[in-house]
Amino acid sequence: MTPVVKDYEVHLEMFEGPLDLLLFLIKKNDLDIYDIPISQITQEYLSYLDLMKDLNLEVAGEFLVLASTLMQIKARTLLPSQDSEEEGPDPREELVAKLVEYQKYKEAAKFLEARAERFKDVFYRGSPHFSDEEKTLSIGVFDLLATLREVLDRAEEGGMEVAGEEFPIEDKMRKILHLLESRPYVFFKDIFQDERKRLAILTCFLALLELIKLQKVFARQDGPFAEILIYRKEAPASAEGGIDHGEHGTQERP
Amino acid sequence: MENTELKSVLETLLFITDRPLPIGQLCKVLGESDAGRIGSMIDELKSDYASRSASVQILEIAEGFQMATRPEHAAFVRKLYADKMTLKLSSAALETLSIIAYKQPLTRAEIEQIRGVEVIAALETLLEKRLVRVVGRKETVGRPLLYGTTPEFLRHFGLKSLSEMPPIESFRPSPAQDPPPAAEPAEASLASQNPEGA
Amino acid sequence: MENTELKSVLETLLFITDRPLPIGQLCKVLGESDAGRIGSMIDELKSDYASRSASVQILEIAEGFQMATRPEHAAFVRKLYADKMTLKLSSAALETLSIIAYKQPLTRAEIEQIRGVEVIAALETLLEKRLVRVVGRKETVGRPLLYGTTPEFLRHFGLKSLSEMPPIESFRPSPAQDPPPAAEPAEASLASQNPEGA
Repeated sequence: MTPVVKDYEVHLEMFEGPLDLLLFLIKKNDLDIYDIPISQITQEYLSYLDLMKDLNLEVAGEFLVLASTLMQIKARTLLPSQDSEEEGPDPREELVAKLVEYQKYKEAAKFLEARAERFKDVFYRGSPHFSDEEKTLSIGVFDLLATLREVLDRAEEGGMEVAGEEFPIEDKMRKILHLLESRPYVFFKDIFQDERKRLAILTCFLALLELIKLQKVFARQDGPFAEILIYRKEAPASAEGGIDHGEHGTQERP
Repeated sequence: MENTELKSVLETLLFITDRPLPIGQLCKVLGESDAGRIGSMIDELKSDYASRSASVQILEIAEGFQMATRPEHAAFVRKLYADKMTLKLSSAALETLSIIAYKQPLTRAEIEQIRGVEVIAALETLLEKRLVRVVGRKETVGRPLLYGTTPEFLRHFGLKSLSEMPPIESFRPSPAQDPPPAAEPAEASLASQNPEGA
Repeated sequence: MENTELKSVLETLLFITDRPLPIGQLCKVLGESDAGRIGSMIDELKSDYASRSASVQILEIAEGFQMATRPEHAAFVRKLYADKMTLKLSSAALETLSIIAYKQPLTRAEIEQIRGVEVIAALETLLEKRLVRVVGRKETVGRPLLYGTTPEFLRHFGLKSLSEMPPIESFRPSPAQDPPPAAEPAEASLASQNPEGA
């Protein structure tokens, strides 16, 4: 199937993998990692995959591999249990073990993040300076996709699409910036307020990604699964008195 | 070397260094065999600094000692460097880093096995920020590179050594939906090291 | 800002800076319009340091102020940095470096295209030795990092500027000559560069 939205050069940097998506869905639905309802999770997983394809996001091959693993596990649960010993390792157990393993490192990453926050105000001679600020979406891709899904579910069903109707991404970008002209932030969902058509909503979403990439706006979320807010990015205040490290990303040592 | 002189040279070295100096290296540079003596001289220096409320402190960090600024004046340091002193890592980079920290030395393929997705971009960022380095090659087919953390990693996260990190099993999700384990067992020792609290 | 506080922040700034700070810049960072006041605070700091015979001094160098070690202990400072001064590069690192020098800015993938082998280990060595740095990101898919050479690179090879490098075409091999095979990146130099020999 060809993606719904084509020809737009919007690329979301996707560093999250299929295990991230599964763990996200488990948390979102408040499921027990050791006792995953496989039908439900498979269905949700596949719907996110479809959405990613519709958005023309680069979906890593690993996502498809995991999709087939999920379907394989689902198929097994539908069969009457037989001598499972002969069938080799249980794919479900393997998957749970992987998730549990990865989850530990995700928690450890939070530990590191908290440490960095506590020590961010202590500087050493020779502390590196960062000329190129690491560009991070301050919220996860799957949080964005989850909200987009809700918006799509609420919108009218696809029957209303008019063939050939176009929604230029530039228009949607202007619309978002216009919304932000009179206030410092808007709710993510408000961006889609007057959109009823699936394609328009997807385009609007891509417009938002593009604006984030261009650093005209940024997205923020205070806490897991909280409402996502879109902020206008102020022009950086002139770095008065600052040492210009533009040509000096590294320091000279004695 | 006589005590006053030794303390003075120590102060010089702790000032000039751009990375934490382990006691062993200080012994070598100073031509002093008694590590305990160096240790107590550093303690004296520390309390000298504290007692005259110097704006600089001596910290034990990353398996060594180094001078550092105090958090109170962070705003001015940031202004001096035009805000280019704060490193914000993406969650992908942080997760890759935590895998490396606990499992080092390991190969890129081994990291990818755990994360379930390619990590080359995150790895490159971590190498560039010098939080991670190549520590050797694995003696298997293709002799892939092995990665490990750097002293800069310890310094960035305010760790004296890797052993200050909580055991990885403390992060294991519990079967019921209990909140994840408290993240910072090492609190006490750091608070004393960094009296102001960050 | 009150005098004690001002002095304390000044001390922090003069400590942390890696280059001399002119009074004008200090005024801006401190939000203080009276340059004379800053000047006399620096004088006070100077005499504080002198009166307690600190091993560090505040110097006025051509363009501004900076903390520096005292000449008495120079021998120890040199000893500390002795290992660091010698810089040995593997042929893999040298080849990677010359590709970066001539083709900068370019991405890791572009270097690998030219060398035909993975260059991440060589790149890491060059970053560690500050001969190479990240100069930006390429605006293509994935926004890969772009690498370029540093001022340290010029200094190390005794070049005034990049334009002093011979044109790359002057290295065109004669038809008969085969290029030498790409060598393994040697890990040897990492340890010697690290003063503690970690």
